[in-house]
Amino acid sequence: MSAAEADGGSISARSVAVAGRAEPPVTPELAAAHGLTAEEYERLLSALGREPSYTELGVASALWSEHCSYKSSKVHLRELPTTGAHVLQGPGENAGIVDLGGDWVAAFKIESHNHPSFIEPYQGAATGVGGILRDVFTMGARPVAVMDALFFGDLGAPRMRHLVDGVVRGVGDYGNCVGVPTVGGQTVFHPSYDGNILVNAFALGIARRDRIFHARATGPGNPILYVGSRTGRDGIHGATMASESFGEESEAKRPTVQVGDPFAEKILLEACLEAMRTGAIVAIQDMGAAGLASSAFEMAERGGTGMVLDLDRVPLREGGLGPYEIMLSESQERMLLVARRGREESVAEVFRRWGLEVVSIGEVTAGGRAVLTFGGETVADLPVAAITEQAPLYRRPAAEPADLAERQRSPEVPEAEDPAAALRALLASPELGSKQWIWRQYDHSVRTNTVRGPGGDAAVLLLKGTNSGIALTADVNPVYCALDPRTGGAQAVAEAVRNLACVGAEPLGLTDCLNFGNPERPEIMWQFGEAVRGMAEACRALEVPVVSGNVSFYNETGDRSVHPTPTVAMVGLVPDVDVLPEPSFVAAGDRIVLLGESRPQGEAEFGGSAYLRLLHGVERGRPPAVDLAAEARLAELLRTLAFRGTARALHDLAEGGLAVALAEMCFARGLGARVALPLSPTELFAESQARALVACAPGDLERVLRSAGRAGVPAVEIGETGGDALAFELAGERYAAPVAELTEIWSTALPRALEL
Amino acid sequence: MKATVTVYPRREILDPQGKAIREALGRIGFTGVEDVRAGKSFEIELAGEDREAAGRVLEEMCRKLLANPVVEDYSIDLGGRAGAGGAP
Amino acid sequence: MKATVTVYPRREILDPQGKAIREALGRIGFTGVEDVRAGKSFEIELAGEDREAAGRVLEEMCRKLLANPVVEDYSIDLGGRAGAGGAP
Amino acid sequence: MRCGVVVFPGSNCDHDVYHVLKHVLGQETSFLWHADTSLAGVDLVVLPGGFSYGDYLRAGAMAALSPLVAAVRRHAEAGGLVLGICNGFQVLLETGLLPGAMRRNRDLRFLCRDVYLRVERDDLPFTRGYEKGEVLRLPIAHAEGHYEDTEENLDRLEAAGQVVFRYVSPRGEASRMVDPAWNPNGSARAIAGVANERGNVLGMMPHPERAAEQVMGSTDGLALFAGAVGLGAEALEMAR
Ligand SMILES: Nc1ncnc2c1ncn2[C@@H]1O[C@H](COP(=O)(O)OP(=O)(O)O)[C@@H](O)[C@H]1O
Ligand SMILES: [Mg+2]
Repeated sequence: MSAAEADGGSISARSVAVAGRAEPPVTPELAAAHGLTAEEYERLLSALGREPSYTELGVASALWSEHCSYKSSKVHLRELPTTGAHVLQGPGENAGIVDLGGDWVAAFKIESHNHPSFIEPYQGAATGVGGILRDVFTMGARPVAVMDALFFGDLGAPRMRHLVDGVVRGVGDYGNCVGVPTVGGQTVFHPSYDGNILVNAFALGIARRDRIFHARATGPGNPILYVGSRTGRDGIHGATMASESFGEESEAKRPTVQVGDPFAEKILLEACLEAMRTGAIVAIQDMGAAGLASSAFEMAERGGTGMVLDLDRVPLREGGLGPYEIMLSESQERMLLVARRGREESVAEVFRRWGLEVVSIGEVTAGGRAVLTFGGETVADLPVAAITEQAPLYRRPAAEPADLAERQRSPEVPEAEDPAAALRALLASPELGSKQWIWRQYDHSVRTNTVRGPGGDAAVLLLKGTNSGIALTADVNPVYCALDPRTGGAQAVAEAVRNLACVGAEPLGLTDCLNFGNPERPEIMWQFGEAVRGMAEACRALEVPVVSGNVSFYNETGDRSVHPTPTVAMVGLVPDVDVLPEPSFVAAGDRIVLLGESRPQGEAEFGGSAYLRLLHGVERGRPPAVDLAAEARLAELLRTLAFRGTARALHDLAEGGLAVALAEMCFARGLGARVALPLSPTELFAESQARALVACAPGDLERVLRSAGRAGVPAVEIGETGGDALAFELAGERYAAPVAELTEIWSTALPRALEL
Repeated sequence: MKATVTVYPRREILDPQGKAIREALGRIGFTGVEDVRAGKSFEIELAGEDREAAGRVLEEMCRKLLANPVVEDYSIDLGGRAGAGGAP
Repeated sequence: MKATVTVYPRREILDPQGKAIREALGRIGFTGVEDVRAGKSFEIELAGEDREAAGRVLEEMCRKLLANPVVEDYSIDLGGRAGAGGAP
Repeated sequence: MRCGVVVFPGSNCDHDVYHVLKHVLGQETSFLWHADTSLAGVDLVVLPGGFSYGDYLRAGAMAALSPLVAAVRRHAEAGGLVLGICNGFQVLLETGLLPGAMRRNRDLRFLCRDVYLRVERDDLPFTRGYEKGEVLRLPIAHAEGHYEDTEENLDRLEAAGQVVFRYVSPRGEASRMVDPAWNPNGSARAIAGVANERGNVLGMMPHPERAAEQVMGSTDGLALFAGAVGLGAEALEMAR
């Protein structure tokens, strides 16, 4: 059928040949195969007042997929506080923005790339980093930091070592090549990820306050430009795939793997930032999940406009792509932008100078319809709002898991005869061992802002031209979340605040990546709702707004779901990088003070602890209680100690409790410590929250204790630094382990477990 | 026995390396380069002389280690002289 | 016209990648692997049909870009089917 | 001194070097675009780190063919100062301005960490701020930093005094005698930096620009730039 024969450009629902291409007829079955339920298909029919074309079905089903529409999560996400004194842009744009003071703002976001990374770890992780970097520079911000939160299964599980190697190489190769330092992250190993690993990538960029860009297509008549790599068949249906569990079918439905091209990204980054300075760009957005479909529709939605796109003009990498594929391709390193009419040449000129292809593929229109043409025919004519903001929304049924009470039952806690032996065993595990093997494969010092790199509680980046620093951390304890998602959600926020406080940083905002199983299962929906509630409570109490985020459902294989994993990546501001405490002991003879309350005998908290799980194979009980008021007091105290320079070293207590935290403080300089405490050996490993360790010069001890008193934080001097062993005196009994030995065990744990 | 294994990115998959090389050749004046694909070549020396057995072993090596079937195709050449089969 | 260029580390130069692959093959149970060398393979599509001219052009490409003569050797195959000459 | 920092597509340490030259040392500094054919009259040319053209073939190979590199070559042949850091070093090797070649790191992985370097010569413009035998701590960040050449060429290089920096232990011991970990990428003879015969072209894998301000944790790299831009003895002392 030639263009002339097409019936006046209107959509023929029965068209099975578009511009000479055979297309499957649209039927309820085809809609179901696209993941639409019968009701959703009905909804589409009534929105259109007719049957959709094949391209329309593809676009609508992609935008209505869980991944793009947040249809199951939205009602819960509304509970999260999203405003605050420092927030300039909350959720809804490509990244959130907070105020750094002075001329500067920070744009940041975290995103999952779980499914693609499980299929092809190297490319999956690489393109995850690529996507999040684009989300940030799309806002006009130059990316200055990446973090990666990685959740792997048991290293003995099938393919797991291959997955770890591939993901780490993928994150590294991409970020290293683009020249953005990867300064932090988190790495978890737990069998719940055996069949579904999680790869969450975070990026942060900085911009001048008055140079922020948005993705709002405004100004009818303005041209729409396509920039960057050509379009291939990569990842068609990526968004729908991310909205399904793994099973036999997804194996067969495997789309062409998206391949990252970090060099193209670097060029695109430089060219976009330069083009933004021309003043001729109205709006810009990257093509991420669901490709051109989502970027075009989302830009039109935010702008309250429509658009016409001539898909024949989209640059293709290979022949034979039809409109359906062009709209849904997830080829990487592509941008869609709206230029000021008449000034498009000045934009195009910049891209050409960088050797990039730039093509005008359409224009913004009034009236809120998106009209797509191909081969001279109209292949789609959709009302933008009906497909975007009026997408389906669900309050899915939630139910507490049947085995919850059983799993929360108080565990028996076997005594640690020799705390030194238990400590060795914990430090030798990949879970608590050093992650240096990972972060040394990441360039963490490029751009020369990294004042504190990976390996501490929080990374710190200098904001050049000022004395302040941007602090970053990523945290979540999935075991706590599995045992009590509400407490776990709150704990993730509280731990992030604590980690920032250890470098003296005041939190400005957070971005979250909520990784869960199948939301159509009531237990999963319950976990989700509870975790979000816990996070929301902690965000309010600790005054940290949520400025961006991402939800990843369907992380399950068969009926086995991952542990609920609400990753929290938090950004803070360090007022003065010249008085930064270290995460480890600095000098011999310093006094060590334990801040926070260690529960008395009999009440020590071991639910979900590393001690029980890694040494005794027990994963049960209630996770340690989160006292948000105590966390707030502790964080305030830590910031004061850091800022006044009273603390030489600060480190919070997390997995493995006091024993592990003390050991970690010994490693960097091989400096030991002697501590005496009224605790049993076992209690050294309890994981009660809101605790931290301070090391200070002897002359500052009084000040530390006084500050703690004023802040209402319990504080006890427990010993001093020095010697080459970590020595405990517990109720008269003495135990010790040489620091050199502990260091060796800890630093080789991961490569040993990977069998390198 | 000497064998050559050649591994190339699958046809439909983006080959950033090949693309960059093609462009670089163009920049330094090589016109008429229509396409470049970048792959890997492994020369493998195996014990024994049984070609058929070797072929089976090499197949397995490719599937397990030398190639990543998700994104790559491979070919095996056991020919007299080590001539790889190029891209499949 | 399709040509294949194969580039290998020179014999006297250490080939850590080849060594790593040989060891990895050993670890996953492939015995009898005596040596592995890891190189690169480029499939180049050239305009025109003059084989001799193409050979000269490819030589020059190798010298100028595709191989580093300090550490690498190359070979060019213009054979009917794209069969690389493996290592020289 | 007038300094130029070359920008290849994919350079990513260009701003870092620019920052040190311009803001820390106060030199007149500009960026030089790879596609240009002239160095615009600069005295010192720095080829910075990064992944020029993605390093998709061999590190530095495609950048070595840029129009600007032809101008760099003329500058070097005329005795002008040229400094290549990391990817810039790889580019200089690919152009043949410096001898040898880079291969992938011994562990076949990208490696970002601090290393210790021994200064083998203090009579070059780049090293006059150091003392022979001095041990510096600088970061590396590369995947292809294993310096390689034939034994014969390496002997010649050593004899001509062209080895400028060597990976050593913190106490300055050459790595052949110590833990191989101190030679992080397995470079032949632990070579981390080499100069041409004339001494006006230096290439090195470690990043002096990442250790040029106290806030970065080390200032061991500053004297290299201070020396190269011709600062006087007093300023050099300050830079140390
Ligand atoms: N995947 C990773 N990428 C970068 N840095 C990491 C990664 N995993 C861990 N790290 C670094 O190591 C530190 C300690 O790791 P971990 O013990 O998992 O974190 P935490 O201190 O938050 O409990 C992190 O704070 C981070 O700086
Ligand atoms: Mg911590």
